[in-house]
Amino acid sequence: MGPLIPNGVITGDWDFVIALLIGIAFGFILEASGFSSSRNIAGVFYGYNFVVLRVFFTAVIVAMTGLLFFDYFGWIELDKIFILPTYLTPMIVGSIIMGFGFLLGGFCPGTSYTAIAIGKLDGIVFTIGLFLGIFLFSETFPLFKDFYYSGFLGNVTLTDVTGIPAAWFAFAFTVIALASFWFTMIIEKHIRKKITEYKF
Amino acid sequence: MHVHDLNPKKALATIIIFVIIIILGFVTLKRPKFIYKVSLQESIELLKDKNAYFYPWQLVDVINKVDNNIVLIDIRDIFSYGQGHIPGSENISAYDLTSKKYIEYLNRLNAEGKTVVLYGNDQLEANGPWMWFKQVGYENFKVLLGGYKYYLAHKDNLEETKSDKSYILEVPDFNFAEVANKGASIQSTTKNTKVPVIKRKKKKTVAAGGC
Amino acid sequence: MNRNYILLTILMLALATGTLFLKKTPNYNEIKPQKLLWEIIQPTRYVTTDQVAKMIINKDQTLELVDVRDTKSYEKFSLSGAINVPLDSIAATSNQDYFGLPGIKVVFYSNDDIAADEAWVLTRRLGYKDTYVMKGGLNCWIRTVIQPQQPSEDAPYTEFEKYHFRKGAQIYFTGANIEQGSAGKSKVSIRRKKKKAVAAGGC
Amino acid sequence: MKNINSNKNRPHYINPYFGGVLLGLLVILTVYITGRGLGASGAVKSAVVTTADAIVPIHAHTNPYYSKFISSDKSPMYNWLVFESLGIFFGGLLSGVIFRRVKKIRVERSPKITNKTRLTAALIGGILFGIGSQFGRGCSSGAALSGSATFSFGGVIVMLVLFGTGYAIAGLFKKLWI
Repeated sequence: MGPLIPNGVITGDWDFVIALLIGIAFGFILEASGFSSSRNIAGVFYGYNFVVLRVFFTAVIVAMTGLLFFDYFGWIELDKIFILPTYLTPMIVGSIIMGFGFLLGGFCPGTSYTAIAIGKLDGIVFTIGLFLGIFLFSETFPLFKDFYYSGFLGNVTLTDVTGIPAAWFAFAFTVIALASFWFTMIIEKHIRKKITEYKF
Repeated sequence: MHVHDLNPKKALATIIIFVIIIILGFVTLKRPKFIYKVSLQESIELLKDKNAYFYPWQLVDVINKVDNNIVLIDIRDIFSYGQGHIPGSENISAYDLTSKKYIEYLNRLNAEGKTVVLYGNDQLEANGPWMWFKQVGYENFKVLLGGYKYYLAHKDNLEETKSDKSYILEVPDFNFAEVANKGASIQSTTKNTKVPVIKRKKKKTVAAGGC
Repeated sequence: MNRNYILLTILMLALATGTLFLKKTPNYNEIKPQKLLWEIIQPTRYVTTDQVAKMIINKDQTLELVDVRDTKSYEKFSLSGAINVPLDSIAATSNQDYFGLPGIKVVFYSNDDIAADEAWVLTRRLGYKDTYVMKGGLNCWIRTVIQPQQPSEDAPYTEFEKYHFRKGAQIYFTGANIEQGSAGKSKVSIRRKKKKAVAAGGC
Repeated sequence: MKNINSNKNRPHYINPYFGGVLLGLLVILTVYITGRGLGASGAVKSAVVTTADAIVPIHAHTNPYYSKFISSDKSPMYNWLVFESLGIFFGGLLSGVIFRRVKKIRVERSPKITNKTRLTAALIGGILFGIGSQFGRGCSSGAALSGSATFSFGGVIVMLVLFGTGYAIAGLFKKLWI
């Protein structure tokens, strides 16, 4: 049955209404979980607030297992969904750059929009930075065009690369995530004793 | 100092709903009645297996009830069957092959290791269903070469058809390359006054080889 | 509260473990067996040699003839514009580009119609639509189009019509009827579709 | 607001696991409907391309990166991700209103740094994130979250490297946050 739009169940401009609704749900979840606060987000790297890790990993394991079940039921055809293409080297480099950006800015793009919504000036500045960053990238694009397209592996999944069925990855991720949840709970308790409270 | 709600009861509730959805998924999941047990490439190989076919002369044993291990199934409709059929054959119209009643019967035959021979008017009629049964894992199914028509023409001398190979299809009856070019000369005496509207300027020798 | 966390952990772990037991789902490209049998039973896939001849003569751009005989036979003789995909290699990925093109009718043919029909069943299982079988195959092609038999005097009018069409087609395909002379030396433009992959076999 | 230790005004966020489960279900729903996951940085990219196209169209059409996203019939803003990002903003606003977090413009920072430092860091962070997301083919929501959830190899790489880098360099920027 699904995915609905690629299978032609939903057509036309409903696309954008759906996009808006999904975005609203996304933004709501992000804000309600505390992602509109950069100090909440950055807490994951200093051990005083693991909300990012918890939300993120929970979402990934729920989505992974859910997709596998729904694929099995024939509700979502996993073969037909878009798989993010892999450009190995640019992706690694890009992620390192994003890592720096993450720690400096304390946001990622999605969370910065929600920060703007509740009136955070740093969120606005971060988004302006995003705009400038992409602008800078586009202007200098010819310089590293070759690098940008290097290391292309195609739209590969973990299974394509390793030959291990997707279910094992879902299982491994779940075990790692659950273990890290319990582990970080202890760390958080420990670190919070020493830290002064922060405002929102 | 906790800025987040500490009690995960809502998360638990949501996960439980999620689990219920998944359980519903399992409950409503329709197990397909048939699945392909033979891969595409394997089923191509199966087509080459001489033992997968049933030869007209082998019918003698069935008709004389010597071999009880073979079940003849006439897949034509009931009217054709009524007008004439191979003695000892049963009629399951192609449309009914997978109906509950008959598929249970066929499953039983297959489980008992009986050889099931499908036939239609000609080989072509039963060939598709036979291929299908092979692909969904009915190993003992065969198709009657020549079909009912061939049987009807040779029913009195089935034994002798061992030497006759006319029921083997896919043999070229002509030397195509030659005949296709000369086809017209054979018919040269007929009047060609009324030639249908065709764009004749395109004529050329047959494009042999395609490329 | 801690109990809730433990429950959550157990539930998630159980769900993830559950995924390990999901059997690999079948290839989605393949159509359901039940549907395949249903379509096998329908005779709608058969086209006559006359219809094929007409399409070739009209240079029907939507026609793609597929010769499923072996390469040797194909090289000796094939219908104009046909490509060669031997039955043995019909499942090969390199041959998949020929099928399932939107708006293109694939017509299989062989010496008779058994091999073509088998090719039809196999490609239909893979989910390709708009595939047909030339009933009677090349043997029938020769008998009807290349060497048409004049119907008896009392045959119905349609038989004569058919015969006249065949005579015309015969001329078209064999280059008989010298009176046309060399008026059109222009070749039968063999329609070749642009293929992603190099055509296997004869080309 | 000025009182750091005011417990009364403490914002109340939902349980992170609840948020996570909801987000996971949303990813499934998004994949179910659209066949791809969520995203956020794509909207800014569309905005950049639109701006470039509006100001210096010739340049935008000759630049090999812009021209990838410019089509003649539609504005690059007429894009799925743009609408989704608008939704993110309104969703955040909705949640902010419900949980009473929408207030006048303010800066959130560690007590150890000035507003100016925080804003400069945010700007640089944004620029870096913008550049990185183009190389990474998506940001943390597009590549890391949705990519990983759909078992994309690249998505998992982005997730691991992004967080790995974060932990590796966390010590350098400690002052910014605590």
